[in-house]
Amino acid sequence: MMESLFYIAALVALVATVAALTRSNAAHALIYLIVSLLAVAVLFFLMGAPFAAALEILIYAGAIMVLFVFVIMMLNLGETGDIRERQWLRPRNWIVPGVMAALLLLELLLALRHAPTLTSGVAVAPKDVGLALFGPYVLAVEIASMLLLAGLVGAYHLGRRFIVRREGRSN
Amino acid sequence: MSMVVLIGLLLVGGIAAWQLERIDANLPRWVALATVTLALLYLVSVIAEIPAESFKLTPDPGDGDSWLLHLKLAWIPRFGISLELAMDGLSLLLVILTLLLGLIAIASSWSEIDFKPGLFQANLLWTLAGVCGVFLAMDLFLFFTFWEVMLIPMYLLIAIWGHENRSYAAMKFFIFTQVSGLLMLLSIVILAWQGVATGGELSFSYFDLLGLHLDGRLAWIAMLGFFLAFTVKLPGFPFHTWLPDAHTQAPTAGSVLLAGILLKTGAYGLLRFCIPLFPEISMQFAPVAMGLGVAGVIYGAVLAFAQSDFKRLVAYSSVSHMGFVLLGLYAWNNLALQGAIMQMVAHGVSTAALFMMAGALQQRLHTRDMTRMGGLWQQAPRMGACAMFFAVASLGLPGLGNFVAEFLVLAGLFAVHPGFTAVAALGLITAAIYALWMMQQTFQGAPDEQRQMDDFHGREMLAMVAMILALLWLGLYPQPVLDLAQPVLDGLHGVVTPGEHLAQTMTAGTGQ
Amino acid sequence: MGGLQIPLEHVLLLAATLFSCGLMGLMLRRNIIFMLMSLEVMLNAAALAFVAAGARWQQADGQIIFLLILSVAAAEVAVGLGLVLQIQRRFKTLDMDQVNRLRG
Amino acid sequence: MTTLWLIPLFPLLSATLLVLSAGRMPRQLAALLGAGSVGLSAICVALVARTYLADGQVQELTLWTWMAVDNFTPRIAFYIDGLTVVMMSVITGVGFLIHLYSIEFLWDDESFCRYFAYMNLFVAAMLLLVMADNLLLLYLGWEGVGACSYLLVGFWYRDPDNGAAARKAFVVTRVGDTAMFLGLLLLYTELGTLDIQPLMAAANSQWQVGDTLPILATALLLGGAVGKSAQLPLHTWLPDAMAGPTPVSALIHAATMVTAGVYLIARNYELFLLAPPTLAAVAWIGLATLLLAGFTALAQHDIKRILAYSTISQIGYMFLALGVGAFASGIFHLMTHAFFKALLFLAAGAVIHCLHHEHNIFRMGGLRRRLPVVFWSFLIGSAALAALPFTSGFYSKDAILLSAWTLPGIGPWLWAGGLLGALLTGIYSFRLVFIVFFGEAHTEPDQQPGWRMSGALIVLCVLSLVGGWFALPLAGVLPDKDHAHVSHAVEFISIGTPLLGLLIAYLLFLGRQVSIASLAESPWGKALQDFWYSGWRIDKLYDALLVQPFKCLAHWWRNEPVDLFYNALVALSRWAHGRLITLQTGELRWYATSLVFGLVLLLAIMLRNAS
Repeated sequence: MMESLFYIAALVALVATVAALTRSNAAHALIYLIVSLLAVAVLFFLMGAPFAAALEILIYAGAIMVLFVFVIMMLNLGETGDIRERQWLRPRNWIVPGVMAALLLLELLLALRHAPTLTSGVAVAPKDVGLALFGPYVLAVEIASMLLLAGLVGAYHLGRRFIVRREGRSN
Repeated sequence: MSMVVLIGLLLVGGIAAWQLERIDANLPRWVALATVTLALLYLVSVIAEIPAESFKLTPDPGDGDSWLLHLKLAWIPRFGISLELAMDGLSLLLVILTLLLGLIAIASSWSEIDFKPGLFQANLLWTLAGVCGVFLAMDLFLFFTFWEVMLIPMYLLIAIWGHENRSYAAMKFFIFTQVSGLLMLLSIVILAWQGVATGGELSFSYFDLLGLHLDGRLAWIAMLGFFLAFTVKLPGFPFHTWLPDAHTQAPTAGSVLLAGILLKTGAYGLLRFCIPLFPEISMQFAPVAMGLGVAGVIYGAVLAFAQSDFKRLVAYSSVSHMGFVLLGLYAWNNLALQGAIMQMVAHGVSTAALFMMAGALQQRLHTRDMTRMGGLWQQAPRMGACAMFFAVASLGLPGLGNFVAEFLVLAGLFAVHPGFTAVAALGLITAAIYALWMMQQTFQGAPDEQRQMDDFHGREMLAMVAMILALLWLGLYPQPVLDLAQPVLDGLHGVVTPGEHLAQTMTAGTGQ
Repeated sequence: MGGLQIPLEHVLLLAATLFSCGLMGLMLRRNIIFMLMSLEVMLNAAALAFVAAGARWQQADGQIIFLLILSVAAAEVAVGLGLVLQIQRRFKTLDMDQVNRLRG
Repeated sequence: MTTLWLIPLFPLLSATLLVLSAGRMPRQLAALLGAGSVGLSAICVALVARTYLADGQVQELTLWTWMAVDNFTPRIAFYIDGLTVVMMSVITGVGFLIHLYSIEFLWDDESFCRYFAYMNLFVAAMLLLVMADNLLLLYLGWEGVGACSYLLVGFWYRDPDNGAAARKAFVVTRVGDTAMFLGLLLLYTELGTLDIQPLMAAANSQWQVGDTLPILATALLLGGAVGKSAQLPLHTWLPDAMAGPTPVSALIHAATMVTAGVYLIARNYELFLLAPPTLAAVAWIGLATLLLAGFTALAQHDIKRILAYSTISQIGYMFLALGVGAFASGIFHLMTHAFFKALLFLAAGAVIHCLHHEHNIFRMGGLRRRLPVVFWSFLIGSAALAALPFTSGFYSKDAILLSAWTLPGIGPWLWAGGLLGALLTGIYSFRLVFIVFFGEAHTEPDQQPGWRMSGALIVLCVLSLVGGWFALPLAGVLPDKDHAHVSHAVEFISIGTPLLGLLIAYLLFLGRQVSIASLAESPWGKALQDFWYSGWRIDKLYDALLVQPFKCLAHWWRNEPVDLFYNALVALSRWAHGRLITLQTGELRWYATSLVFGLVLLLAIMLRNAS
């Protein structure tokens, strides 16, 4: 029962991802992507990583995707964007990426041949994660915080100029 | 500690000169002058404390404590890298030369630089610091560091304050020295790991690495890395082509430093590192090196004659003169080595003077093209007299320093390889041809009566007279220089014994 | 406790497939927004593999790496979307084939 | 002897002062310093000579050790024996007279100070050359006089021709000097010293007569001597060196410097005695030079060039003397030649000075009554040059010819050649006298020589006349040939030949008994005259063989052939850059795709290795 739930969620994730990447409308694609992320969150939960699952929903499907939504709204791509996207998705353009991706997948499958093991089935509680995070991984936390700071500054810098220029000289 | 202070003084002086430009544009040159003078005085005071008899003792090349000064501080102990500086007679001689020529360089650029004078003087001082470091560093890693420290300010001097084609010249200079420098770094690493492979600890100290007596292909590669780095800097034929461009385009002070002391770091490196670290294979390699030396002597002289650019001519004459150094070093007997050291000093002075002359001419005439000069003696007899003096010094007139050097080199070489000596002696004839041709084109011939030109001023005359006296002193009583270097050479003779083919002729030569 | 026992290779297979999909999207799409989405997919796939591995050995490390990936993704999206705005402003297009100022 | 070091010091000091004055010194003071310092030196030399003549003791003085490396310890030291005394006397004595003469000759020149600075420097260097106790110090003087010669030949620097002549003088002698340099290296390497006396002793003890090494060493030294003394094949610089002021020609290119080669060989005669082939070469070089220069002198127009070629020819006699082993006779001729050739040059200078710098003898003429002092000086000089009986030249040249005769084997041939040279000397020297001082006047002199010029001329006249009676203090210092037992016939022929030359010159150039014009106009005569006039085309030969190839080579290499290699490297990397740059499309998708391609490839490799 629970196992079938796992496979269903996996299927949903896969289908939603493929759909997200092949849509021509950005907003639709985004919805599919959120579905895919939610499905992955289910997988996390089923594998015994409730903390990760929560964060996946909160931050990935929540915060990050909201950012996308904002940007898509700001850009206001509209119908012309959809038509152009459809033109770009002609079958001819699929060949090289498809072959490359298929090759890579093939190689990954070959590499994964010998792993007939099961997951432990035991959950790792958020407490354990927290202990490890602020124990041996404290340096990683610091680095991640630096990274986020850099992201913050970068995003502010890039976005600010966009807004200022729009209001000031229409360039 | 005194050596660190010396180098630090120059570095800090550079920063001061750089920053004080904001207060007054004339301040940096005074700061530079004061810094170098202070460094010189400091050096003198340090030397004065060393008992006189230790200058006569033979320093053991493998033991820094037997040298005049020795300092070893931990730097990166994990990789066996230390801040190790040591001074023996040879280093002392070259450091003094460096500082004196530094003064000359500052004097020669006194009124030449308008653009960012502070940064200019700073680069000048940093170059001096790098060169002093090169002459004093006894840790190979540190040596390499100073080697680069010396390179970059020099690059900036050419690239920022150079003449019309400066970026090309600066880039060429940089690429040549940098590529060869990286090869040297590779060699240094090979050498250090060979030290480990033969059972020692990882160390970059000269004193630990000396006497490894490496052999085999790896040692050859390492030796060639050193040889290339130093021969490019020397410059030896056929790695000299950066020199004419760099010299021609560099500002006067840059040329003076480049010719006067930077080239000497190549010769010093060969004498201090390349040959003693690889004694056996260096001696096997000696005929090739001497061949390059002879080729450089002749080739440089012929090309010097072919030039119409004053500075290019002098630059090629440097190639010719440094060929003698290469000959002297690889002949590896006392006479030739003393000659090579004398040549380093004498060439430093005479060529610096000629470049200063070129700079003075360019400042007055706005050209270096000798076809547009002629008859300058009429307008500037003092310049003419000085130029004549240094021209005949450059062609090796006896009684002046260059002759002593060339005679000693060739006398030493004759015992080893008479054939090379005979060919190299042709360089004496070709030197006469280009030196006199230079005089003819510039100071002799029909003067242009319309030309207005100042003769040397007091400051320039002072520098010139100092160099004239130095060359006369070197030419008539070179003994102090020889005495300073002799113990060092005695020590090195214990490390390097001439190869088979050299040894035979040597005994025939000095056995009587 | 509170977890399933699933063949690890199945999870990894899924991760690999998702990763390949993301990669294909990256190569296929010309619109930079879709490229960024593809990147998100790839990051997510990698995170999935880590979490699965963490579940296999019952270790917190997998989730911690997921956290790090999450922060990388967040930072990347923040800067990336800022760039999207700049590109749109400057080039009036989101077509990355036209934004080729780096051509040698 | 304490005064020894003063001898070169006076002119050196004076030169330094004159240089330091930078031309601002008043002429009177400069003249006083210039001539006075040489005069003081001459007095010191006289004192030294008197001591030497009194006791015959060699005097030595070491000032300091020049340099000391291992056993190589050349010193700044003087060694005074009879030979040095003779040389010093000639240098300072004749030198003083020429300095005196120069004061008047160059009074109007703007570079008066510079002239005396160079001249004094020259005297100092020349004194060092002859006083040196080792070959390295000798080489210092040797190069020093060469440099001064360069400076003085190019003294009037505004004319590029003078500069060219000066450079030629320096470079050609430098060729010889380099040979000598190598000779010094060889001697030091083999014998371990350059001090002349120990060197001779070592050579005598280590080498046998006829060994290869002494032959090689002496041949190299001979190279130096040949260059400095303008002998074949390095004689071409001397005629051109006449571009300098005439007193310079008198001092440097007649009396002193050019005879340095003779001094060098005489100084090292023991070495040369060990190498008979070299000695023979010296003789043959001397003979060939004296004949070649004699013929050339016959065809010249320029009064100074005639004298220059006659100098070359006379030094040829000295070499001949050295070559046959008559070292003392060679030095004797050196001294008398210094007197009469200085006299001739100074007289020629007076003619030139009084005739507005006219050099061509065919535009002179009839000066006998207009410039009587000069005429008599020139006549006496020419008589001595031609070795007319009882002049100084007669005694010295006669000794050389008779010495040549006594040499077994090749001796008579050398003698005959020398005799032919003597005949030529008679002809060309009196051709000069007859054309310049007799016949019709072509140019009027505008002034008469003053007391300084006349005084110097008169003193030199006296010396040229009586110089042959001087007994040189060379016994025991230099070996000589004994020619007391030569048959009278040979002696008479030797005496008669110059007279015959005089007669021929009279017939050709004054008596008009034989038309020289018709001889010269015939095709053969014309060709021969051109050939002689150009100095046997040797200059052209050297130009084609050495100078032009060197210039071509330099021009060809001018733009640095080595750089071709580095430029090829540059071109290669530029080419590669051009090819590789197409990979950088600037398209993000292209980059992503190539990244994936690389990833696929890498994974494939890893999988292959794993399996």
